[in-house]
Amino acid sequence: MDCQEIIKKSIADGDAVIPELEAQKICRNFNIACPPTILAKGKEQCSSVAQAMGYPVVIKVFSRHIVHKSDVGGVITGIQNADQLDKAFEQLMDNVSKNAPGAEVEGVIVQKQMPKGVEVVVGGLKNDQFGPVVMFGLGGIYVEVFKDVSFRLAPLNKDEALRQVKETKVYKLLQGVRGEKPCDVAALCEVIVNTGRLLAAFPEIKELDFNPVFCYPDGCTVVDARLVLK
Amino acid sequence: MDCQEIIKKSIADGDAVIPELEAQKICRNFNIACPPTILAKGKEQCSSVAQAMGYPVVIKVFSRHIVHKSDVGGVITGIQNADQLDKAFEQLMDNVSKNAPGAEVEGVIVQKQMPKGVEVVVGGLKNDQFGPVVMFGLGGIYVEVFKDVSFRLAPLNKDEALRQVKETKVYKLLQGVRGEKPCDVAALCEVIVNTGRLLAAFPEIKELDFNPVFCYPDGCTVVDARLVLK
Amino acid sequence: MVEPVTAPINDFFQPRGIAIVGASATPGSPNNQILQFARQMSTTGQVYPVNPTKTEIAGLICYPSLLAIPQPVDLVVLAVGPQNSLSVAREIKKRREEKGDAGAVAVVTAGFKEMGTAAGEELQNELITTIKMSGARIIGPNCQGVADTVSGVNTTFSVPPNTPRGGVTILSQSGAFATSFLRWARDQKLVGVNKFVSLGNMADVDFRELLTYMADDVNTKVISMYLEGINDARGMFEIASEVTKKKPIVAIKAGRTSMGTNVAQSHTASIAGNNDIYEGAFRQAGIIRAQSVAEFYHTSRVFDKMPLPKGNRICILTVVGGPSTICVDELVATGEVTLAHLKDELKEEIAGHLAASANIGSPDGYIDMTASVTPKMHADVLKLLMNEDEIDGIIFMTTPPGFIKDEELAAAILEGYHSVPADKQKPLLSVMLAGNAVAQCRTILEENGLPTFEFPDDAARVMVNMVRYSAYRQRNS
Amino acid sequence: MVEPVTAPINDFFQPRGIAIVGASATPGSPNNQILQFARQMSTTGQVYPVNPTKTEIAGLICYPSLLAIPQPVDLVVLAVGPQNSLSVAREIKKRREEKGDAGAVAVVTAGFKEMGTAAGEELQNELITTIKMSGARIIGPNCQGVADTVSGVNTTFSVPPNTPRGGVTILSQSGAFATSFLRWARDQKLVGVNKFVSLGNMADVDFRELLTYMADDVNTKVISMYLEGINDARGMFEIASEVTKKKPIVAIKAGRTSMGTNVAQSHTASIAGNNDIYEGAFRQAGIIRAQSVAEFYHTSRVFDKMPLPKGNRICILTVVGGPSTICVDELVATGEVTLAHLKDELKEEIAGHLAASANIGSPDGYIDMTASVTPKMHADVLKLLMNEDEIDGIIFMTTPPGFIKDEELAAAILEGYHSVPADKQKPLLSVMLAGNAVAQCRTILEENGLPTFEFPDDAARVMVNMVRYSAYRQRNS
Ligand SMILES: CC(C)(COP(=O)(O)OP(=O)(O)OC[C@H]1O[C@@H](n2cnc3c(N)ncnc32)[C@H](O)[C@@H]1OP(=O)(O)O)[C@@H](O)C(=O)NCCC(=O)NCCS
Ligand SMILES: CC(C)(COP(=O)(O)OP(=O)(O)OC[C@H]1O[C@@H](n2cnc3c(N)ncnc32)[C@H](O)[C@@H]1OP(=O)(O)O)[C@@H](O)C(=O)NCCC(=O)NCCS
Ligand SMILES: [Ca+2]
Ligand SMILES: [Ca+2]
Repeated sequence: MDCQEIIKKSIADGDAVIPELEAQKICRNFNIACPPTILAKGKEQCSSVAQAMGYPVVIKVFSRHIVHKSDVGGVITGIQNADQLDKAFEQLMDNVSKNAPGAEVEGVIVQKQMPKGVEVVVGGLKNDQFGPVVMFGLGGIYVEVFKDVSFRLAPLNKDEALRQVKETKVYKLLQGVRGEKPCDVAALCEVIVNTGRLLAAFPEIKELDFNPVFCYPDGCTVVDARLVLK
Repeated sequence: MDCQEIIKKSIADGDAVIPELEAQKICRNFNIACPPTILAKGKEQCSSVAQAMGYPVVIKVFSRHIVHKSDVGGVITGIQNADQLDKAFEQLMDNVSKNAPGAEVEGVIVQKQMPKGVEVVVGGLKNDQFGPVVMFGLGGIYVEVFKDVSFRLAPLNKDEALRQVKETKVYKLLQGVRGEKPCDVAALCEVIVNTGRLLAAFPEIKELDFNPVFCYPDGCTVVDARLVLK
Repeated sequence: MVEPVTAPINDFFQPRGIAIVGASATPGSPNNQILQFARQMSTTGQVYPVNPTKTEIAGLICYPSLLAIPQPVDLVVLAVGPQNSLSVAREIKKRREEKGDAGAVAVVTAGFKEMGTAAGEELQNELITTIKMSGARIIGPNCQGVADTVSGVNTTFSVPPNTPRGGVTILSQSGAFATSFLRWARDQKLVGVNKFVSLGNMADVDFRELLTYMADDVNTKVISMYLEGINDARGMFEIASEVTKKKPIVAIKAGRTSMGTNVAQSHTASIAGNNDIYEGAFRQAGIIRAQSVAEFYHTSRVFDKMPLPKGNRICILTVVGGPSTICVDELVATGEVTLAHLKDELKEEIAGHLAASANIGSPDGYIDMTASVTPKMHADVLKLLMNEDEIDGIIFMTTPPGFIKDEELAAAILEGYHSVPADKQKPLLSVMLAGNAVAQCRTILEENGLPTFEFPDDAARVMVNMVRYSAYRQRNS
Repeated sequence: MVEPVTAPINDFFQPRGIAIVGASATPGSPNNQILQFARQMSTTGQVYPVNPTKTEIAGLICYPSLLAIPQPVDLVVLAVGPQNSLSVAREIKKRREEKGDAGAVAVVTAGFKEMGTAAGEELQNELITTIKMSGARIIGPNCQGVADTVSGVNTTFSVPPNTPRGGVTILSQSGAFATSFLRWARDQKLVGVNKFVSLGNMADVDFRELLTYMADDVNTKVISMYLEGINDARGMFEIASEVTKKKPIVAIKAGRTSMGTNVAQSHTASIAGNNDIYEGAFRQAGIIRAQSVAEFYHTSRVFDKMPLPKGNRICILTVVGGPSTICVDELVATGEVTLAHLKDELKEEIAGHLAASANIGSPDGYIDMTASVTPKMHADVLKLLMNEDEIDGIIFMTTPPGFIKDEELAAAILEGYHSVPADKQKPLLSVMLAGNAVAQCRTILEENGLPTFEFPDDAARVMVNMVRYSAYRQRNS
């Protein structure tokens, strides 16, 4: 499926938010890096997929009946080896059958657990007066409290994205504090530019949150991609 | 030893910073809560101490020859049970003998691992023109970048401490975001008031950092207490 | 019948003739004021009152109808009550069909969409549709229309015909705000105006077209915008980002506070206030956004009077030690500006002109001449600073000592400033910490093109704005 | 010989006689100016020039030495060059020993510690030690000394004797900054002064003692401080926190930027700039800190002219829609102020006085009378707002229409304001968006105690400051 088809399907399915796997596909199409993520059908496939991907991994229940996975115990992180994976798989199924008894489980998402980086947010929205707009700033739970964010009309180029990043305080964190290595700001700017392109490309996408985006000295990864439809 | 004696001893020992265990004693004397912390001499004592304290625990090497414990692998966190503690103990000794071969190890500090709370900083300093001054703000690695802090001359009362807290943005976080329970701001204000008393009581203390202080819905704990001498 | 041709915006600013429909004979009434101002401002005398109840107003032939004016009329001021406005609209349409002129209409009348009533909105729609059908363009309704100090146009009742000329073109969604700017500036001749547009309800011509027009207008050196809210913000900012490659735009936006909250499914949408998006858009488009009214006024007028700084190295020259640090604080607050480095040779030369107690270069870039100054010292030191290529701009600060005459001080500053050739020019902002008490000195400087300030922090913010815009221009050329 | 007794600070402000040592006969010189101002300001005529080279200056007997003055002299202005200052110091000591007066000394002379030289510091120490040995107190050196508009004292060469009287007492580390405030305020009579103290090098008397004195001074209604840097900041703030329980202190602090970096072993010390500590200390002590010069001037003078608001519910009354939102933005920015709720009955009453197009209460607390206003409407609506106990303060905003005379508008505002008894008084700030163009209206209002502004954001910041101080007072009484 190409991006347009994914969006069409989501709309046809009545989704307000594009499911994670599909959202990642769209991101990758726009050169926005996401953690390796594969849908597995059962315990065995889970294991082989994790083996191929390399530990540590995270597993998440995959069911269109479950919107807030964490709330039902449908997400388990920090799985270090095959042994732990086995246990975690059972735990996950157990949680789900207890907490969301009616839900039809279609599979389990196996995702590479990303090392912690500097947490930033890249967001986007369509504004009545401004059209597509991208946001950048301090990510995680601090977004709403500190509002350390800056905005640009999309599309925009890398130089403009860099100026946008420099308008925030989190930029100092990206430059490395307490002797830490500076993050790859160029890669981050590319994410912002590509987010602008993505946003401008699809009238159907109303809002998007990449929160957190983990920034590393060599690149950055969108750990949670949320694409909201009109 | 009472506080004054601890300080005298530290000065006599030539310490620039009062050692953690002693710093905690001083804090407790001023009703500033710190995590349960006990010095154990060997592996066995470690286990029994941890058992009594309750898991999870953190262990830290105790040696006056090692200033930056983390740098030599001298801190291991997230120990969940006796089994893990045994392994961790050996790992710790191994790390230290490799990375700090000359250091005389006097024991191992066992500390209750505190659950994550809202991370704030409470600080203090003596200023030439202002005398004792207390600082409050967003803690962790964000302190220097966001400088979301406010100051007061010490000593001060609880009402004034509350106004100090309200001048920061982290106050919103303490009130609870995304449906989280609000933190115990009254307890936090008491920590600030008591920090002011502590600072004003001892001319020998030049600066202090309580960073992070974990704030919970019921109280707060100074996870890392650093008292700097003149 | 002539085919409806869309009239050019230029008809508002270079009309062959101006008809004032609803001109009044009652002295002091707005509709009489409009006529008086239009006539006094006009360089050609082609101003025609229209009013069926009169045959002459203020010595001019008064026409019974727009259609009765034999001369070409490019600009029509529609100033009859809302109930009579539609009949005037039909006359405009007719005239345009018959004579092909009447391409620009300034609708001064209020009582339309801004009333917030369905009737008001309907009336406005009918008025605009009728006029637009003929290809004519409308500014307003509920506006003061336009003024142009060079071509001699004035459709307003509050822009005085003797408004000083200059390069500032004001585009404002509030007529009252824009005329306040002029009234504020009047006594010390702080602002030189080229064009003035009060946009009112913006039922037709809006910021986009006006910006496009002003971009190529040789008499407009800086565009000064007062914004409340606009529909096609993206379109406006896209055009603005082209305009700012040629000349500065200074903006102030009313309504920073968003009283409402967004209902959104993402964090981004829930924390994105309109004001935050505006802030980003202003920066992206190279528009200098003022955060206060004073900053808006000063930044606008200084862009007109002063050249752009070539870089961000600013020198502070003062005779009042302490208060100057208020200026330094503000100057370096955003990190965009630094104090200029003063080379040793330069410091020695400066020292040769000043009292022994003068502080030269502590901190670097800072010169305190102390209160023991003469006019000559001002001129001598300014010459050296103007000539130094590693200084990009100067803020001069004084509370002029009683023993120096206003004229002498002003002459010394002007002598220092004008001592260098054109390619060495740089901004010089003079802070006169005594306000009206040195009105004469301020007025002389302002009349001779040097901007003055009452407050050190105001000057600092303007300098930061100039440096910011200069950086934008350097990366967009 | 009389035992050295420490003289009271009161000697500076209520001296029986004033000696000007170094008084000059040369018109226009600072030392002649000091004499002239001292004499013009004096209510008793007890002003004595001292100068060995003259026997008479400006019609006054000139004494050859301080010791030669037969009448009591409480205040000595030391205004000879630094090299001659020590001999005057010895005369002061001698006079004090012999006559017991000469308790207050204002050392105008510059050339001491502020030079940054060892010689300057030594000379200052010797001067101060000599004088203090006698129990006399010193303001300065390097200062303009004191002025008091009620007791008729003036040791300065730049506070004009006709400075309008009022309740503002200015304490300033910069004489130039303080006199700029007066010069800025002069034309529209914006500030009424009680006392003026230029502290100079603060070698003896400093902010602590002056604050203590002013706290109990019935003529001082508000204390206005310009600070550069002080040694015993804690002591000053401790005293200030007591003073603010009685009367407001407004402060501006120069030198916000810390150019240096702290070398520290803790995060706290490494990020604690002096400015941040000052910020906390100001708030803790209930001192209102101004962030700009304009805010400092306006806040100081408004605390004198207006009563404190009883709460934080503010009503905006305007005739200019859009620009008023600039005021609202600033007003609600810190969260300390809210727009007042207008009750339905009140809204109806207001509507009865205004044009149909008026906007009453959208948003709540906001009234746009529109441009169709009469003076009577101003008076009528203001009466209603003044009488409403659920409104704690009012900001009125206008760009006065040309058809309303300045006097009529001013009279209407005053009528509305004064319509309520003392216990219902509340602050009314009037923004005249047209600056000097309505100078007359502004001056009438100011002379009658109603503060006016040029900019809506300035008024908003002052209102926030008043609300903040009012909250401080409520929790400290
Ligand atoms: C424009 C305005 C001032 C006119 O008010 P008015 O005097 O009540 O309006 P009227 O329709 O009665 O007409 C005014 C004159 O035009 C004449 N007139 C009416 N219809 C006419 C027509 N078709 N052609 C020519 N003249 C006409 C009238 O005879 C009248 O003449 P008089 O003054 O000699 O009696 C008023 O409607 C208004 O809108 N005021 C607010 C303006 C404003 O603030 N704008 C925004 C500024 S930012
Ligand atoms: C105070 C000051 C103006 C005096 O300057 P000066 O005229 O060079 O000083 P002098 O010592 O020569 O004395 C002035 C007069 O006092 C007389 N005098 C000297 N010693 C005297 C004494 N012991 N008793 C009485 N008079 C004396 C001198 O004869 C002289 O008189 P003249 O003017 O008639 O000749 C100057 O030293 C100064 O400090 N200027 C800066 C002031 C300032 O800016 N202060 C800070 C303001 S914020
Ligand atoms: Ca208007
Ligand atoms: Ca001074």
